[in-house]
Amino acid sequence: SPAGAQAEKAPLHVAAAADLMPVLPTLVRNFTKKTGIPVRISWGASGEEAQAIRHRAPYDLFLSADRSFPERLAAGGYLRKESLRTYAKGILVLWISKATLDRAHEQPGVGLLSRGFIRRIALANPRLAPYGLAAVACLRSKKLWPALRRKAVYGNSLAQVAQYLRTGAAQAGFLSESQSRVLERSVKGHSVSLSPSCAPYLSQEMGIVTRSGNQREARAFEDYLLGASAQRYLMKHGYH
Amino acid sequence: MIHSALSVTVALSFLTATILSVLSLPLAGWIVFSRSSWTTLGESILTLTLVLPPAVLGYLLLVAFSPDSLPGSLMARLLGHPLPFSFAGLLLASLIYSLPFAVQPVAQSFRQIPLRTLEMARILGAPPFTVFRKIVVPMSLPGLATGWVLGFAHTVGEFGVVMMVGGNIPGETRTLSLKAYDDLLSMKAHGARDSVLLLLLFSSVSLVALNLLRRKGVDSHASDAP
Amino acid sequence: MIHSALSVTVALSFLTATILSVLSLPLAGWIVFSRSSWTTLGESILTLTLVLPPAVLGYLLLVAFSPDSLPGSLMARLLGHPLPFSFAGLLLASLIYSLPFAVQPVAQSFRQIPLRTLEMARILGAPPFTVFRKIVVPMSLPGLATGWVLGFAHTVGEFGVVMMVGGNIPGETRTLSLKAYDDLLSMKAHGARDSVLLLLLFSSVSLVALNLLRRKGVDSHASDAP
Amino acid sequence: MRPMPLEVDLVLPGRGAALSGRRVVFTLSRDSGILGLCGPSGSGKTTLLRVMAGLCPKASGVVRVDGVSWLDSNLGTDLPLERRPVAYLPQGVSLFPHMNVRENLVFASRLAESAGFGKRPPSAGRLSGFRSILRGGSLPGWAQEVVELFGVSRLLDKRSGELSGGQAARIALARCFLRSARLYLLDEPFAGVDPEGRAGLGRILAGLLARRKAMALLVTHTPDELCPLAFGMVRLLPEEDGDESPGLPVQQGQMSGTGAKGLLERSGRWE
Amino acid sequence: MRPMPLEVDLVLPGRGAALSGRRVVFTLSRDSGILGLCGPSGSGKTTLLRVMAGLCPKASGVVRVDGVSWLDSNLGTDLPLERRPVAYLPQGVSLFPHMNVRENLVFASRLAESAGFGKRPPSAGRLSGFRSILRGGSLPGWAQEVVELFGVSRLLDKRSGELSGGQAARIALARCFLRSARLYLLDEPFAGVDPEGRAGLGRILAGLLARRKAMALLVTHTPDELCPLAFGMVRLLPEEDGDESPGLPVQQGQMSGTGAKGLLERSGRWE
Ligand SMILES: Nc1ncnc2c1ncn2[C@@H]1O[C@H](COP(=O)(O)OP(=O)(O)OP(=O)(O)O)[C@@H](O)[C@H]1O
Ligand SMILES: Nc1ncnc2c1ncn2[C@@H]1O[C@H](COP(=O)(O)OP(=O)(O)OP(=O)(O)O)[C@@H](O)[C@H]1O
Ligand SMILES: [Mg+2]
Ligand SMILES: [Mg+2]
Repeated sequence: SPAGAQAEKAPLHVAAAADLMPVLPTLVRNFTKKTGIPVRISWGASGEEAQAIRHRAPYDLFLSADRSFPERLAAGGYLRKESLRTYAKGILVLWISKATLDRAHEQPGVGLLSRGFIRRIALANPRLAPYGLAAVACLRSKKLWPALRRKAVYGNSLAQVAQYLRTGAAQAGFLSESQSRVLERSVKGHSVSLSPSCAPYLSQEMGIVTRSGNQREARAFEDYLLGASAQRYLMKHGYH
Repeated sequence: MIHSALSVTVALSFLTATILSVLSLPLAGWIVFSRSSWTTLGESILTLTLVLPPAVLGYLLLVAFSPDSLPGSLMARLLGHPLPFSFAGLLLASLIYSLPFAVQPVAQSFRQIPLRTLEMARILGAPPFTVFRKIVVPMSLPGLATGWVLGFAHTVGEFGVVMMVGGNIPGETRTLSLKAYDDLLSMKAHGARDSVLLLLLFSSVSLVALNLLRRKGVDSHASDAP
Repeated sequence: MIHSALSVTVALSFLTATILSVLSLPLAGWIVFSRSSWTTLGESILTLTLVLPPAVLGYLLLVAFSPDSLPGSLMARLLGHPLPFSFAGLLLASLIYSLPFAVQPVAQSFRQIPLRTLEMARILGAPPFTVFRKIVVPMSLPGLATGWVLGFAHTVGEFGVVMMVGGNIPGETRTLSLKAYDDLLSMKAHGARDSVLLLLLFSSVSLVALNLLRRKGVDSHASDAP
Repeated sequence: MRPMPLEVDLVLPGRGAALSGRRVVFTLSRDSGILGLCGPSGSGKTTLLRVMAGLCPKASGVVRVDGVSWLDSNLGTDLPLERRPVAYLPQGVSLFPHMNVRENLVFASRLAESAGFGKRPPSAGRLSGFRSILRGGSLPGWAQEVVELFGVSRLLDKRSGELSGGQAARIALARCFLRSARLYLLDEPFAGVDPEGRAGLGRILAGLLARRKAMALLVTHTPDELCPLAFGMVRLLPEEDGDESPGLPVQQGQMSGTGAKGLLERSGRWE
Repeated sequence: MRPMPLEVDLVLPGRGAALSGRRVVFTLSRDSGILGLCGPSGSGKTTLLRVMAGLCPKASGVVRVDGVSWLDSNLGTDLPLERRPVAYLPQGVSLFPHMNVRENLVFASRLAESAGFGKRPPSAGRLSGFRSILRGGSLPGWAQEVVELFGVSRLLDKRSGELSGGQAARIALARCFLRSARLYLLDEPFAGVDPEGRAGLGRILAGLLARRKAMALLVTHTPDELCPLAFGMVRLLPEEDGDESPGLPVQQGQMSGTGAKGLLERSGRWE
């Protein structure tokens, strides 16, 4: 039977950026339901996974949270160049907690960040994550960065930035739209979209590992992610 | 950049190891000499911070330190600023994280003091605290040294907790270990090499110096054969 | 899911702590009893794995284990598969990472054996290895126990190295500590709570049991006052 | 009526199979001086001393000094070590290995001073704490006298591990006498000391005890040597060997003159 | 000409200020038996024994046994401990604290057997390794005999910390004699043993030495007691006290009869 043949083969192994945790599991389940291809996910920071792929990690497909890691890997021959695709475009948002907003009596926006009751602003480490870089660029363009720099704290990933906001350690922070929606399930807050007004949409790319033995399945998953239903699902969860 | 990360690391590690060495004395004393049956539980709790993944521990500490929580708000009032993302918060987190490494070797030293020696001090009329101060502690210097080294080295390499509680702020809470991680993952080969080398250099110099010192101390004490 | 992460963690921690306890005997023996002046350097190198941030250490191990490198290719031929991203690689990395925690307490125990006792064994005609086996090791059981506990607990909580070398592969190299971190980041409040609780439960049960055992052992030995 | 200086009626605690149910009874009517204690190996001399010092929690019977009960298992009295005016010199090496000789002696003399012993300098008071820091590790004058009496002042700077057996024994004895006590319990204090030394130490002990009006119970394996100094001798009977039956007759500590009958009379009541 | 059984001409190593440059000279012409060694505390008895056992690397001079140089600092000879047929009983407690009495004795007897001592069972050979595992911690027959000779077989199951002082001394002595040696160096072997015990042990020692054709150098502080057993006595002079000057005349170990002149003659050449 085809199911038996599938079972003998190793499942499709996806290395995914931890930022995809809110959306990817559902997509994977649907994919498996549709194609019968089992999928296994390893989560991690994009940078860590990029290093792993360079060192022959047994992954088939890499879903990065940005485009620079996949592109650099492809340039090194670790990913198939022709398989690089943008599967989603992220939206940079500024998230401010409700408790803070209540003290402001003002519309939420970047301008609020200079106020004294915002003691800490969380953003992803600009050296590791494009969302962090984009946030800094946005603040720079408004000439706010030199003053706000002292308030900045850095997380290694968007997920960590969300933890700072969730625990109240930081009162405002820069997230992706999708992360901010998850965050709002546990803390009350308000988010202001900054893409494309202050920052560009942030392309998230994927690529197939050159050494993978599951080329066909990986291709199928790429196709599925780019398909209409998956894209609709992503759109609904905060991607552009 | 590297200089400030180095000085944060040096300050954090020295302070953590030294404060922990002081704290380990009463804690290990309680674990080893108390007749209470709580000590087994106490010792296990001490070891628990070890088994939590650092990032998870860091998260829990972040929750506990948050100005919304009772301990966090008390500390914030005391310090004049909230604990998270400050050097003080980082120090406190490091203390909690590295505690078992400093306490266990000291406890082990305490256990190896012969009962005969403790008894002799009591016979001479020494009250418990004097026995502790004049007999137990001086006879446990090797354990204290081991505890200091483990606490120091462990703090230098600490990553998850430091990242979570400190917020990676340059010049304040960014340690060499965070910097090395950034450099490594951002695939700037040169930067990573520099900070890893600096980390290794700094650590090896201090460790070799310390081991030499300790060895000298041990040699002078162990020559008890007549 | 939790079950497989638990079993990976249990297997990894028990194996690491136990293998390290065995390895710590010759290593600590060399550090403490060798007259070579290399021992200070050796001891410092041993402690160095402590000061490297886990992720950086993991990266270095990844490079060393890679089938392109000499040691990596030898090991790959031996095992039939490359080391990185396999349980065997994870185990090897954990052994390297936790080595100092197992060795230091044992070395400390060795140092506290009176020279008189060692001399007496030599006088009775015991060759060095017999002295080691029959005197040094049995008198160092408390240190071995401390080393085992520290090695075990440290491996349970290990994160950066496991992530880097193991690749977080469910059922194979994903440990409870990685799972707890994932759950935490994904903000599935329940999931994180479950795995943190499981981690704590598992660790506390093993630590309490171990401390009880050890305490019994110590009590029976320490009653040396006449 | 003045109470007896020392009354002992003990059943020694069984230690494993050994000693179980052994009874020791003796009484002293003299106020100060040395009472010898002898008996074969394993007869319970050390055990008896430990019970009297308060180091053996499982003993039953009575130990009464100057009418004060230190131990009375009928009444449930069992003074803790700290509250018995007793000094105990254990058998074997007992110097602290991490201190040199001077530190060992300073440690003991500080503790004795804090218990009110020793002539403090007249200017004691507010400044004394500060002074004691300034003097650092130096012996107070009264302690220096005791140390010179025992002839060990030349050894003050040796480390404990560097002493010969006899030197260590002398220092331990001196350290014991830095403590003021009503009753000194000395377990083979002269072991490892040469014959001239033993004789000299015996005279020193006798003199000190007379001056301090204190008693000593002194374990020895050379009772003949002690005769000129001790006013009596308690002799413990050998351990019963072979199969013990629970119905053994109670054995009593016996006091004998060991070749010096006259001593027995001076030793007061004896049962 | 048969070589001398024992020739000693040593300058003891200075230990701190003590003992510096002290010379000890004596020679034995008898093939077996006990030679006493006495002298006041700190006169270097223990140091001398350690030098002869090979435990003191800084000694200079000559130690020659049956014509074989163990130490000859002129020729640069210094046999390591392992290659000297010597057994050494140190002063003070020396049992292993983590073993009970039986384990202490089994440990020593196994080592003696592997050095070729003791009557192995006739079936020894291929199976003996396996057998020795099966017997586990039991004493071989020949060792059992030695242990019974010293009268400690009742104590085999005690832990080292549970022994009385005299019991521990006896066991240490028995353990020392589980080793076969040409020269036994015994540092106060009877310390802590009762008078009857000392006399008995002395006879046992004399008998064993005669049977094994071995010599013993025995440190004692009761030389009179040893007289009936020893054929001679080396007496070390007291340590010079006070200010030492480097030009002090060399002091020599002296041999004296301590009240038993006749022994001196039997003791052979003496200088
Ligand atoms: N901690 C202990 N546990 C069990 N038995 C013990 C302990 N200490 C001593 N014993 C036993 O109790 C008995 C009496 O011992 P004790 O030390 O009182 O004898 P002693 O008269 O002092 O002998 P010695 O003259 O040899 O010192 C001995 O048989 C000894 O083995
Ligand atoms: N490890 C050492 N370091 C320095 N000096 C030492 C050491 N061991 C012994 N001495 C000193 O050497 C001298 C001789 O000591 P030794 O132990 O040989 O004397 P002894 O004759 O055995 O005396 P005793 O009868 O008291 O045992 C003493 O003054 C002693 O203090
Ligand atoms: Mg005794
Ligand atoms: Mg000596």
